[in-house]
Amino acid sequence: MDPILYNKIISVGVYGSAIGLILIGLYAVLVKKHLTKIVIGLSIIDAGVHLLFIAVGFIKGGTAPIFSEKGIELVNQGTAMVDPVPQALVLTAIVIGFGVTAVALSLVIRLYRHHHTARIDHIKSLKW
Amino acid sequence: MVISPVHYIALPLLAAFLMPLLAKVNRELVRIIPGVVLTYLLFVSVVLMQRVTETGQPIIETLAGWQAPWGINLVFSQFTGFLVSLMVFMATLIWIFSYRFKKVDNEPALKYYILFMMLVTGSVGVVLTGDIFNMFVFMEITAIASYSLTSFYRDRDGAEAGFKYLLIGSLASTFMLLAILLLYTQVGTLNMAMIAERMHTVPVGMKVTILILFLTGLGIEAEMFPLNGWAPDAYSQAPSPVGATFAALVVKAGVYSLIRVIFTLFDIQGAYQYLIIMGIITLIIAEFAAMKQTNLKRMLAYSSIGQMGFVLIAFGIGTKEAVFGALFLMFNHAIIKSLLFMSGSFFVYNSTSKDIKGLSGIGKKFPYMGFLFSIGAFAIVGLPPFSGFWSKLYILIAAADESMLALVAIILLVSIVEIVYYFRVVAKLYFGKPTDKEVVHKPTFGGYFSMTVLAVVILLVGFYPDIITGFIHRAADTLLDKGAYISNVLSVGH
Amino acid sequence: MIFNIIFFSLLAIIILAAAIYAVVQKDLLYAVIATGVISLVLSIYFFIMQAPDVALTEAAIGIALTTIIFVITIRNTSRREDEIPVNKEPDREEETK
Amino acid sequence: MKRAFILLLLVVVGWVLADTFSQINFGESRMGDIKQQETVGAYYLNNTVEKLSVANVVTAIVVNYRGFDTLGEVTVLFLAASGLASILYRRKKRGEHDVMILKNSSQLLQTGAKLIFPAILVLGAYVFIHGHLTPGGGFQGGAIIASGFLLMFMAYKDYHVSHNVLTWVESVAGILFVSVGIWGLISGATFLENVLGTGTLNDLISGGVIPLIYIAVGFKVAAELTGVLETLLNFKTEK
Amino acid sequence: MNNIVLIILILLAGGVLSFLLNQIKPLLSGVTAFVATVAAAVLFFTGTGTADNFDFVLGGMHLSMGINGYSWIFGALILGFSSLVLLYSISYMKGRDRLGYFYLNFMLSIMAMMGIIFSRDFISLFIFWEIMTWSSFLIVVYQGLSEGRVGIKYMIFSAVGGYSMLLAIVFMKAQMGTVLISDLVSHFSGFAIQQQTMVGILLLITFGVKAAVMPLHVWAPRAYSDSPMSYTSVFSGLLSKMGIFGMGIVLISVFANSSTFGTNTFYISNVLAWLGAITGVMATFYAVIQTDAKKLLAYSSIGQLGYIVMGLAVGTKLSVMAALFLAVVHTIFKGTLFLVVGAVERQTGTTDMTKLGALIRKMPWTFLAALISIIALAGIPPLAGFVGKWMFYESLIVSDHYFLVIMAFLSSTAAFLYCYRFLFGIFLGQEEKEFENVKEAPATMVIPMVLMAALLFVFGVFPGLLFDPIAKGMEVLGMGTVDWSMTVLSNGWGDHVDTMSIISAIGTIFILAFIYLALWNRKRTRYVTTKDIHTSGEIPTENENLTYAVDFYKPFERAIEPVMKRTMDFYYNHLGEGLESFFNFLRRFYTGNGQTYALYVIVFLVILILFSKQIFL
Repeated sequence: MDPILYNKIISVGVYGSAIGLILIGLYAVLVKKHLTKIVIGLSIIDAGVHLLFIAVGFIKGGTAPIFSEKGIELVNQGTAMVDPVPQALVLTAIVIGFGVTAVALSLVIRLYRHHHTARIDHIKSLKW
Repeated sequence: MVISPVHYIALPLLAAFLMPLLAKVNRELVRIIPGVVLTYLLFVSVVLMQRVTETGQPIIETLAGWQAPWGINLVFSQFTGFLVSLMVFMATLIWIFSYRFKKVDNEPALKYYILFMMLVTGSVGVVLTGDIFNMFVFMEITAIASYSLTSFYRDRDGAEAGFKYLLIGSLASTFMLLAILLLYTQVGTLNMAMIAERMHTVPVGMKVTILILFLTGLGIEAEMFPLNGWAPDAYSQAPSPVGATFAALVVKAGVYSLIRVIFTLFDIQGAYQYLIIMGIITLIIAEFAAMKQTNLKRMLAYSSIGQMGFVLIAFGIGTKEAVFGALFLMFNHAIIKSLLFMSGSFFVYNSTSKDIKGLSGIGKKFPYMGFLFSIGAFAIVGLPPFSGFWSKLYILIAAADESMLALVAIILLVSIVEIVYYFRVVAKLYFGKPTDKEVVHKPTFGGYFSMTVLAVVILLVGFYPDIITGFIHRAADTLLDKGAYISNVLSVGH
Repeated sequence: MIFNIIFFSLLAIIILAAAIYAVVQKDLLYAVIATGVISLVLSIYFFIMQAPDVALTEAAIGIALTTIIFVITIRNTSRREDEIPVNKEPDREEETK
Repeated sequence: MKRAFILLLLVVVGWVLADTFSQINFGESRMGDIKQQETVGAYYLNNTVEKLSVANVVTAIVVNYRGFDTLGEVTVLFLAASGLASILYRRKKRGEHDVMILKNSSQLLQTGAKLIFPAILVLGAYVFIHGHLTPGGGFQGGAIIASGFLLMFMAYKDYHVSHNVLTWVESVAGILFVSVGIWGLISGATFLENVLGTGTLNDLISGGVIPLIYIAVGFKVAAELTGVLETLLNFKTEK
Repeated sequence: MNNIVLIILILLAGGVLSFLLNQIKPLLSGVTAFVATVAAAVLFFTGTGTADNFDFVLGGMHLSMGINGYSWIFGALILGFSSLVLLYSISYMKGRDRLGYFYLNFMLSIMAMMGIIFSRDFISLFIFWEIMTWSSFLIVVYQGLSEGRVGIKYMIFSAVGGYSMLLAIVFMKAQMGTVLISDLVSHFSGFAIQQQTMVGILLLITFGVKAAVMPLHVWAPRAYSDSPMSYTSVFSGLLSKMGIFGMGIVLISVFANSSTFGTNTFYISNVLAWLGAITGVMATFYAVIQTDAKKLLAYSSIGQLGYIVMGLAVGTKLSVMAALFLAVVHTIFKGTLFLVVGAVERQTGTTDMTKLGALIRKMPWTFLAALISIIALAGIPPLAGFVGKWMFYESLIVSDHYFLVIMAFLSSTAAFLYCYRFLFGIFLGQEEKEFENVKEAPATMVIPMVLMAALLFVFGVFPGLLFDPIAKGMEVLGMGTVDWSMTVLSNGWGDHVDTMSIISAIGTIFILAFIYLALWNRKRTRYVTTKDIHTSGEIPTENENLTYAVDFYKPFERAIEPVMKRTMDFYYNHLGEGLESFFNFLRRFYTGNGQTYALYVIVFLVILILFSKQIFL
C-alpha cells in the first residue's frame, strides 16, 4: 500500500476522532440542557484536545521517550523517539481537567439542591 | 536565600500546604498566615522593584536550573514588576479587609483563605511567568480558585454564578490549550521570548488561527464582550472581598495575558484595531447594561467590565502614551473598584435587600463608608481631582494624538452614562429616605483600615500623579520594547 | 498495514460512537459509562501512539475516577436527562452562611 | 432552528480545525529542524540521559524541566479538593454522622476488595517510585491508589478514611515538594533545581530529586483524589 | 509662599476644617468657613496682583496659574460675595444636620471657582471646573428632594459640558502640544475652519451649560431651587458667572484672533447672541408664571444670564462692558434676592407666594433689601441695574442688533411682572394668620443682605467703581482701552448721561414718596386678612385664598400658553426615556442562561474565523 495514502488514512482517523470529539463535546455543551450532560460534554472536549496533543507529538515508527535498556538500544539503532513535550503537557492538562470536572460536578449537586432541577435553562435567576 | 521572584509563588504555596496542618494547631492561624505571607510578598515587591528600577534590567529567574528556552523562567521586569507589586498590594489590603469579614465556620474559613491566597498566587504567576504553558497552568489555578470562591456562600445564586463561570472558563482553557498546541507545533518551544523570536517563521494563515484561538480564550478572562456573560454574575455573587479581588487581580491577569500575547508574541497589526473595536463594544454595552442595574454589586461588575473595555481601547491605540494611560487605568481601576466593592459590600450587608433601592439613606448610618464610596464613585468616573481623572486624560490625549477624535467622543459619551448611574447611587446613599433597619454589621477595624488606605491612595494619586507615573512610564516602555524582552530572556545563561 | 488501518478506524469509530452515544443518551448513567469508554479508547490511543505515561494517567483518572464522580453526581441529582422537573420552587435564598 | 444554527457553527469550527491540522502532518517529526531551529523536545531527548540520568524523559520534563508546571498542577488538584469541600460543605447537626450514598455491596465484592486493595496500593506505590524509570509517576500512582480506595468505598458502606490522615499526607507531601524547590534556592541554585547527584541511568536511586518529588506528588495526588471521593460520597441530598 | 496657592489652600483647609469641627460643635463649622473665606478675601484684595504666578508640572503636563485684570473682577466677586453669604449661612443653616458636609462642599466650590479664575491653562481649568461641578452637585442633593433626580439632571448636563471641554482639551493638546489658554489664543487662527468651529462650539457648550443658555438650561430651575438658599445665591450668583467668565475668554480673546473671520461676523457669536436673547425671553415668561419664589428667582436668573451672554456675544466694547457690569451687578442683586427668600423660608417655613403675604411688617429689613434688589433687577434708576441695562440697550442699538433689542425689551418688560409679583406675594398684601408670629431674621442674616443692597446703591451712583476693573479686564481680553468715568455713561452718539443728576432726581422723589407713605399715609391703611374679601356676596370658604397672590397673571399665562406648551424639558425627558429603554433592551443580551453565554463564545470564535482576513490582515 502506498505509504502516503496510509499515512493520510491514519491521520484522518486520529485527527478526525480528536476533532470529532471536540465537536461532539461542543454540541453537548451548546445544546444539551442537563447540567451533568454539559459537564460530560466538557470532558469530551478535553478528551479530544488531549488526543490532539498526543497525535501532534507522535512520530511514525517512534518509540516512547523512555531510555530503558531497550529504549537505548532502539535509539542506537536509529529509531526516533516521539516528542515528549506534548505528553508532559497532556499529563498536566488531564489532571487539571479532572480538577475542573470535580468542581463542576460539585456545583451541579449544589444547583440541584437549590433548584430541584438540573436543567440549565431553568437556572437563570441571575440575569441582565 | 536571596530574595527573588520565585518567592511570589513558592511561599504562598508552602503556606497553603501548611495551612491545613496549622488549622489543627490554632484556628486563628488560618486567618493570619495569608496576611503574613502577603505582607512578606509586599516587602519582596518593594525590594525587587527597587532593584529593577536601579539596574533598569529585568530580573530573569530560571527555574529548576534550566535556562530560558529549556526550562520555565520568571520575568520580573519593570512592567510585570509593576503589575505584580500592584496585585500584591491590593491582595494585602483585601486580606486585611476580609479578615473576620463575616462569621463563617472554621472549615470553610480554612478553604476560603487557601483559595484566596491561591487566587492571588495564580494571578501573580500569570504575570510573572515567561512560559506560555505555565501561564495556562496559573490561569487554571486562578480559575479554579475563582469558581470555588464565587460559590463560596453555597447559596442558590452563588452556585449558579460559579457554574456559569466554570462553563465559560472551561471553554476558555480549551481554546487556550489548542492555541498552545498549535503554537508548539509551529515554533517548537513554549518559552514566550523564543516564540516571539520565531514568530515570523510561522505562516500567516496559521498565525491568525492561533491568534484567534488565543483571543477567544484570553478574551474570556479579560471580560471582553461578548465573552463576559459570566462576569456580572460572578462579581455579584462572590463574597465582596473576592469581588474586589476579581476586579483588582484576576481581570488584570487576564488583560495582562491578552496584552502579552498581542504585544509580544504576535506581530499582527490588525490585532490592535481589533482591541480598539472590541474595547469600544465592551465599554458601550457594559456601561449601558450597568445603567439599568438594580443590584449594587452587579452594577459594579458591569462597570468593571466597561473599564476593562476602556483599558483594551487604550492598549489598542498602541502608542507609548496610550499604553501608559492603559496601565495607569489598570492601576486606578484596581484600587478604585476594590474600594467600591469593599464599601458597597457593607451597604449591601446592612440593607434589607441587595437592591440599590434598599440602600436608601444608608449613608447616614455609615457616614464614613458613604464618604469612601463617594470618593470611589467620583474617582472611577474620572472626576478630578481623583486618580481616575488622570488615567482617563492620558488615554484621551493619546487617542487624540492619533487623531481618533471620534473615539474620544464615544468614550466621553459613555462616561456620561457612567456618571449617571454612579451618582444615582451616591445621591441615594446620602439623601434617600433611610429605612428603619438597625445597623447590624459594623465594619471591622481592618475593613476601615484597608478602605482608608485605598481612599488615601486615590486622593494622593489624584492630587499628585507624579508619585506613580514614573513607574508606569517605565512599565509601558518595557512592555513596548519587544526586542529587549527577547534578548533579555534568551541571553540568560548564554 | 491493513491491520493498522482497520485498527485505527475501529478505534475512531468506537470513540466517536461512544461520544455520540454519551451525548444523545437520555439515561445519564449510560452516558457516563460511555464517557468511560471514551477514556478507555483514548488511553489505547495514547498507548499505541507511544505515550504510556499519558495512557496510564488517562486510564486511572479518566476511566476510574472521573466516571465515579459522575456516577456520584447522578446519584445525588437526577438520573434521566429528560426528567420532568420536580414541581418545587427554587430555594429563595442562601441556606447557610 | 437553534440546533441547526449551532450545527452550522460547529461545522465552521470543525472545518477550521481540520484545515489547520491538515497542515500539521501526522506522524512526522517536528523536532529536528523547524526552520533549522532545535525544538525543546529534541533538546530534552538529547540531554536528559546525560544531564539527569533519568530514563523516562516525560518524567524528566514533568518533574524537572517543567517542574514548575507540576507544582502548579498539584496546586490545581489541591484547590479542586478544597473548592469541592467548600462548595459541598455542610454544617453538621448535633450527633450527625457522615452517611455514604452507596449501599453495602455483595459479599463477593467485599472479599475481593479486601484482597485486591493492598495489591493496588503496592502497585500505585511501585508506579510512582519507578516514575523516572518506567512509564508512570506520581499522578498515575496517586490515581491508582485513589482508585484502590474507591474500591473500598464501594465495597464497604462504613469505610472511612480519616480526614486527619488525608490532611496530613496531603500537607506533608505538598510541603515536601515545595521544600525540595526551596532547598534548591537555599543551596544557592535555582528553585526546584536538581541539587542531588544524579546517579547512574536506570538505577532506582538516580535522577537526584526527581524520584523524591514524584513520591511526594504521588502521595499528594492519592490523598487529594481520595479526599475528593470521600467528600463527594459523603454528601447526601435529601430526595 | 505664593499668594495664589495660599488662597486655594486656605479655602481648602477651611473646608476640611469646618468638616472636622462639625463633629465637635456644629456652629464652629460655619464660623470656620466664614473666617477662612474672609482670610482668603483679605489676602486676595491686599496682596494678590498680576505678579503672582505659579507654574508647575503635574503628571507630565505644564500647568500654570496666575491672575490678570479680567479674572480679578471675578475673583473679587467670588470672595467678596461668598464671605457675605457664609456670614449669612451661619444662622441660616443652624440646626440642620450634616453641616460639615455642607460647608465642606461649599468651601470646595469656592475654592474651585477661585481655581478656575486663576487657571491659565485648560487642564487646571478643567480640574477646578469639575470640582466645582461635583461639589455643587453634592449640595443640590443635600436636602434630599426628588430622590436626587434634580441633582442627576444637573450632573448630566454638567458632564456634557465638562466632557466637551475635555474633548476640546485633548484636541488642543494633540494639535498644539500645550494646553495654555494664551497658546490657544495665539494658535487659534492657525486652525482649519472646522477645527475652529469645533473647539469654539465645544468650549461654548461647556460654559453655556453653567451659564444656563437656552437648550442647556433645563437643569437650572430645579437645581437652583432645590439647594439650600444660602448656596443657591452662590449657585446663581457665582457658579453661573463662571460660565460667563469662560465665555468671555472664548468669545472675545479666542475668536477675536481667528483670522478667518472677525469677531463680529463669526456666526457662532451671532447664534449665541440669539440663544441668549431667546433664553432671556423664555426664562422671563417662565418666571412670571411661577408661584414659588425660589423658582421665580431661578428662572429670572436664567433670563438675566441670557442678557449677559447676549452682551458678550455681540462683542462690541460697549456691549461687553455692559455684560460684565451686569454680571457683577446680577450677582449682587440676585444673590441678595435668594438670601431674602432664604430668610423668608427660614422664618416662615415656606416660599410659596400664594401662602405668604404682608411680611413687610414682620421683616422690614429683609423687605428693604428685597426692594432695593428688585429695583436693581428691574433696571430702574438710581440703582446699579439701570446703568447696566442702559449700556446694554445702547450697545445693541449701536451695533444694529435691532431684533435683539426688541427681544430684550420684551423680556425686560415681562420682568417687571414677576418683580412685582415677588414683592407683592411675599411682603405686601394681606396678612395670613399662620404668619402672625414671624420675626425678623437674625442680624447675621440681615447684615449681608442690607450690605449688598447698599452696594447696589453705591454702584448705581458711582458705576465707575466697577468700570475701572472691568475696563482693565477688557484690555486683558484684547479689546483695547475703554474709556470710562466715574459717574458718566458715554454712548456711541457722543451723548453723555450723568448718572448723578438722574440719581439725585429720582432719589429725591423716592425719599419724598417714602416719607409720604411712611408718615402720612400710614394710618389710613386697613389691615385685612386674605379671607376678608367679599366677592359678589359670596363668602369664600375657609381655605380659599382669593387675593392677587393666587392666579396673579392668569391672563398673561393664557396669552403665552402656546409658547409654553412644549418645554425643552419635555424633549430631554423623552430622549432620556428612549435611551433608558434602549439600555434595557441591550442588556437583554445577558440572558442569564449559561449555555447562551457559551454559545456567544462559539459565535464570537466563528465570526473571528470568518472575518479573520478583514480584521487581522
